[in-house]
Amino acid sequence: MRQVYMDYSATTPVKKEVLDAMMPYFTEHFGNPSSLYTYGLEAKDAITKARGQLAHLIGANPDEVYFTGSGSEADNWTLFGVTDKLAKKGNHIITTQIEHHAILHSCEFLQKHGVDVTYVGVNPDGTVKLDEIEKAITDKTVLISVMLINNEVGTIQPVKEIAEIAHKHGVLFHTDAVQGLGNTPINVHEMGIDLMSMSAHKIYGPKGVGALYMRKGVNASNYLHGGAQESGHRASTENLAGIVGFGKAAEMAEANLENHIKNCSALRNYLIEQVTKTIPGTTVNGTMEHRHPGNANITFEYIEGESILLMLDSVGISVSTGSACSSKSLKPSHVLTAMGVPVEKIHGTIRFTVGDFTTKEDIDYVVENLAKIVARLREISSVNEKKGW
Amino acid sequence: MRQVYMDYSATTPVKKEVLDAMMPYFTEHFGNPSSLYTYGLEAKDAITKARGQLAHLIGANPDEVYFTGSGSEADNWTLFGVTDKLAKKGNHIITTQIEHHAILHSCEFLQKHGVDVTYVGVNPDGTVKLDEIEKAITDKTVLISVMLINNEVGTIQPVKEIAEIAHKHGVLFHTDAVQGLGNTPINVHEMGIDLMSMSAHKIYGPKGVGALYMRKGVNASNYLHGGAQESGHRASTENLAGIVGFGKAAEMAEANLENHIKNCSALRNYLIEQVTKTIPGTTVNGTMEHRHPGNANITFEYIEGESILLMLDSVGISVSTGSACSSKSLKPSHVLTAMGVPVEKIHGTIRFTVGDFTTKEDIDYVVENLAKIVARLREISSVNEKKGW
Amino acid sequence: MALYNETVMDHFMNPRNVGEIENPDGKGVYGSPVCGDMMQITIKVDDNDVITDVKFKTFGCGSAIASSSMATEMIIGKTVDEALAVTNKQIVEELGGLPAVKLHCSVLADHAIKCAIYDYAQKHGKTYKGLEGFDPNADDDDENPEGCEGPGCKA
Amino acid sequence: MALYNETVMDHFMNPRNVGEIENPDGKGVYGSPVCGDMMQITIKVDDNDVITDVKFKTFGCGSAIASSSMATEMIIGKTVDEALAVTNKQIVEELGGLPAVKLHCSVLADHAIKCAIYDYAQKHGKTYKGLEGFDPNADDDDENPEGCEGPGCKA
Ligand SMILES: Cc1ncc(COP(=O)(O)O)c(C=O)c1O
Ligand SMILES: Cc1ncc(COP(=O)(O)O)c(C=O)c1O
Repeated sequence: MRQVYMDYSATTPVKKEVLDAMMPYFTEHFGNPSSLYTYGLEAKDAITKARGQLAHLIGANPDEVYFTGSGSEADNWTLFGVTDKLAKKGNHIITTQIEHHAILHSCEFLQKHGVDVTYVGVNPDGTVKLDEIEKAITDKTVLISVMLINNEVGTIQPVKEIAEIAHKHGVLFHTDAVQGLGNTPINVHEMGIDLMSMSAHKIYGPKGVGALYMRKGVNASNYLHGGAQESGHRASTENLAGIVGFGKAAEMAEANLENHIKNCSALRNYLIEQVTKTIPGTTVNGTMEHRHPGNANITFEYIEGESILLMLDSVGISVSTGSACSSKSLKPSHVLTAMGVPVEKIHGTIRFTVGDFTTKEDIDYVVENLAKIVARLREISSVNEKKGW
Repeated sequence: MRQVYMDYSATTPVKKEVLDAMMPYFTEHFGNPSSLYTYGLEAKDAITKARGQLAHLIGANPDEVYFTGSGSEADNWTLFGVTDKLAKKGNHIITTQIEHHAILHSCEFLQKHGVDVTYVGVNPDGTVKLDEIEKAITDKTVLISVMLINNEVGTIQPVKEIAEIAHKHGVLFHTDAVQGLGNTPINVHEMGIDLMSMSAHKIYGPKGVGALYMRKGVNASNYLHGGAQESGHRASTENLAGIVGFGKAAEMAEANLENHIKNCSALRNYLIEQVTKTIPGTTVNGTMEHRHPGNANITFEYIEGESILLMLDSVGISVSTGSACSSKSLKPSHVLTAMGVPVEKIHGTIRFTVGDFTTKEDIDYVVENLAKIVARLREISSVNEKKGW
Repeated sequence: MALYNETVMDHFMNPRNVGEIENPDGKGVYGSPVCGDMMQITIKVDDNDVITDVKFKTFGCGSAIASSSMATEMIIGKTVDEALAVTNKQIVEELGGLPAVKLHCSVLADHAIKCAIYDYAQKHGKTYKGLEGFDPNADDDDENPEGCEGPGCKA
Repeated sequence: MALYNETVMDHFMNPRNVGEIENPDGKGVYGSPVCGDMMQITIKVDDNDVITDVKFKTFGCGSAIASSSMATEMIIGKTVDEALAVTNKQIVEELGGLPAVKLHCSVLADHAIKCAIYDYAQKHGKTYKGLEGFDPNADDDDENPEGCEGPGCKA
């Protein structure tokens, strides 16, 4: 059976070149990068190289990049580290209602520990309400955190403008760029980003490696305490092979950026065009103007998302319902909710993400099967166009 | 040049079988384990299998094992998670002066945030003072954390007895078993361990994967907030290949445990015997009775450790001075200090650790070179037996 | 491990008794799209109180569709009393089990059938032991997601 | 990147002027094993105030040994005044650089030499501009590890 993976926002396969770069660091050059003998120094050099590759992709200095165990860790580190460090200055954070759970659940935890959090809303097209951000700033505000690209609807947020607002008021600005990295140009210095979360497994690197960009001069408290790794900012024996893979993936993402954006957008647009033309009762969520090149978030009226997902899976197609992480919970997507999409329609929403291995034939295969599946499920459904909801 | 790696306590090479087990999970079975389609479910199954393998090695139920990004993260999670969860009960932790920095530096951070910490001392042989532990318990004590095997001197601590003391007073017991795993039999239920930290890269698995055993009923607050991975206890897209590798390494460690202990001890004892016989002015630190099978921690009087390390490295031999993590700092090892070893002798201390790939020829090569190097450095040294210190 | 077992997948991929009976003797609708599951059951009952035909239409996830399909199969050919004796546990058993988070789907199917029989009973002036204490407007026990108005029979 | 550059490694692996001059004209010992570094310098000075021979013995790390070796090379053949003019910065430069955490080793070497010359000056009733303000018992500026009693000349 044909296999069509259309969930690149959930995770990506490791590219062959990336795996090749990683391989020597498991069995051969396996030294502990903190060790002073040749084995260790070689390992250290490999990490230094990877740090440079990632820093280059985002326009940072290498010593502003700290490797972590995941994008989530970078998010947690930022929120806990900045609020701890600046506790004397204030106890207020501003973020949005459409952040990843790594931000939202950290904020909820912090709220139980005396931190005030403002969750700014979004417009129906999935872009954050800029004016609400500025209005929310108080003299207790220590951090504004707004994601670069939303993981569900793919909307690119105006982080440069938000950074300006933050800095005008002397507030630090963080962006969760886990979905943004490799999918839109990033220059942390030009964009005024103080801290930025990244993750390797979204850019054809391995799972279990992330990174935090922290501008020189910003000094969030450590989150993982212990050894002096990462210049004393993040303890744990380094994920050597994983970091090497992240570096290689970053290098490839940089070389490939324009092409990647062009090809994915074209395929994605073709998918959306075909789906909306062939299948009635479909809506695309989120603005098409500033958008993740691979993301197509589509509501199919009168049917439920998991059914669609399972039937697609039965013909070898992988997609996700709303956000991968919440796909096991019964709660409707918080992102679509914040955008004002009616709950019954949220239940019928599917996220497709194309990536570097997607072909036009894949899209045709998906559209053909999707049309059949949607028709079949609508036949079964107790609601329909005539009956209404 | 012959390469003789004698720093297995710093990190181990990934075994071929482990890497083979990991390989399919980078490019082929790369799905996000949270995804509901076949790719995701396959990934989830792989993690379930690994969880079972690791649980089996330590006599736990699989649902008591939570994967993390490192041993350090497991340590941090324990300390922050337990003190947060039990904040209403009390704010006192008991640990020892010879813990890994992942414990000690976490404790220091907690102390700045209202937690009281008692650091119990050790006997000259490197075993903790049991009576001091019991004496330190107050009605505010929420956790006792004592490592299973010390990473520098290899001493195995009487954790079963300590767990009993803790439980007699209704206090939770955690052990950092990063060095213990695969090097001494562990049965968490029999030993009364409530929480236990582990790390893959010390047992021939990959770097950047750890685990926390948390007994059913113990419910430390989460440390990484976000998605619902690890039954909602630890957010982050799982390090799929890394976890598979940890599982395989655990399975191999279990099958190999007796042999590993027998072979390593024999080689280690031969090393100690040869070194102390051939080279005057040497002392072995830490008890020989309950000891990590591969560990030989030896003081060479009148010379300094880094010089020895560098000269050994120049003939292809990798060892570490005291603890790998602190090898860049100028501070004398806190472990040897706690044991009462004079500072000038700490500076001349080398940790050798043999492992599964060490041969008798390796030991002979090390002893031969070591004898020459020590003699050479003593020739250069400004202190010696005659002059004294 | 697949999300659902083979029986569930079979009833999801090839659901039995899909549709809507014209001029049914009883009709029940339970749940709501807002909650993510809504089932409609139509039944035909003959003079001997035997359920001769059942059709369902379901908006919902895989296990909701499978539960509906299985439930209809279970009650066709049964008397109304026998049908009322079917529990959601039995539906789950016949399906060979459901994931814990999906158990509520079997409850919905059970309720939708009771709603249809309730409708039949109302319209035909009948009373059944199995309907004693049955409140067609009761919520099920699950915690509803925010914004969900709760189920309740909507015939 | 290696821990030390090639010059440092060469002076560490093949140190020049190792030893102790019998009946030296001056002898200085600086640092202490407790601090991890202790250097002993012995010098011969001829009638023209030229340092004709220098020998060192060092307890310490790679860069301590390399710094001692380089420092001895740098002052042999120099007059005492010239030798006193040698700074720790020059030692580092000659070595082609040291890691930041190891810079203090060059300071130690510099001090040990001054201690030896100080001893020579004391014993021979000489005064040198370069020794003005030199306090043989002063600590160096580095933060000392706990338990370290601090350096200071111990002749
Ligand atoms: C006793 C002990 N605890 C914790 C750690 C930290 O483990 P990791 O390097 O996986 O963070 C180590 C090793 O570095 C260790 O030896
Ligand atoms: C926007 C966003 N932030 C954070 C994360 C978390 O990254 P990781 O899975 O590496 O923890 C993800 C992906 O899961 C994401 O899409």
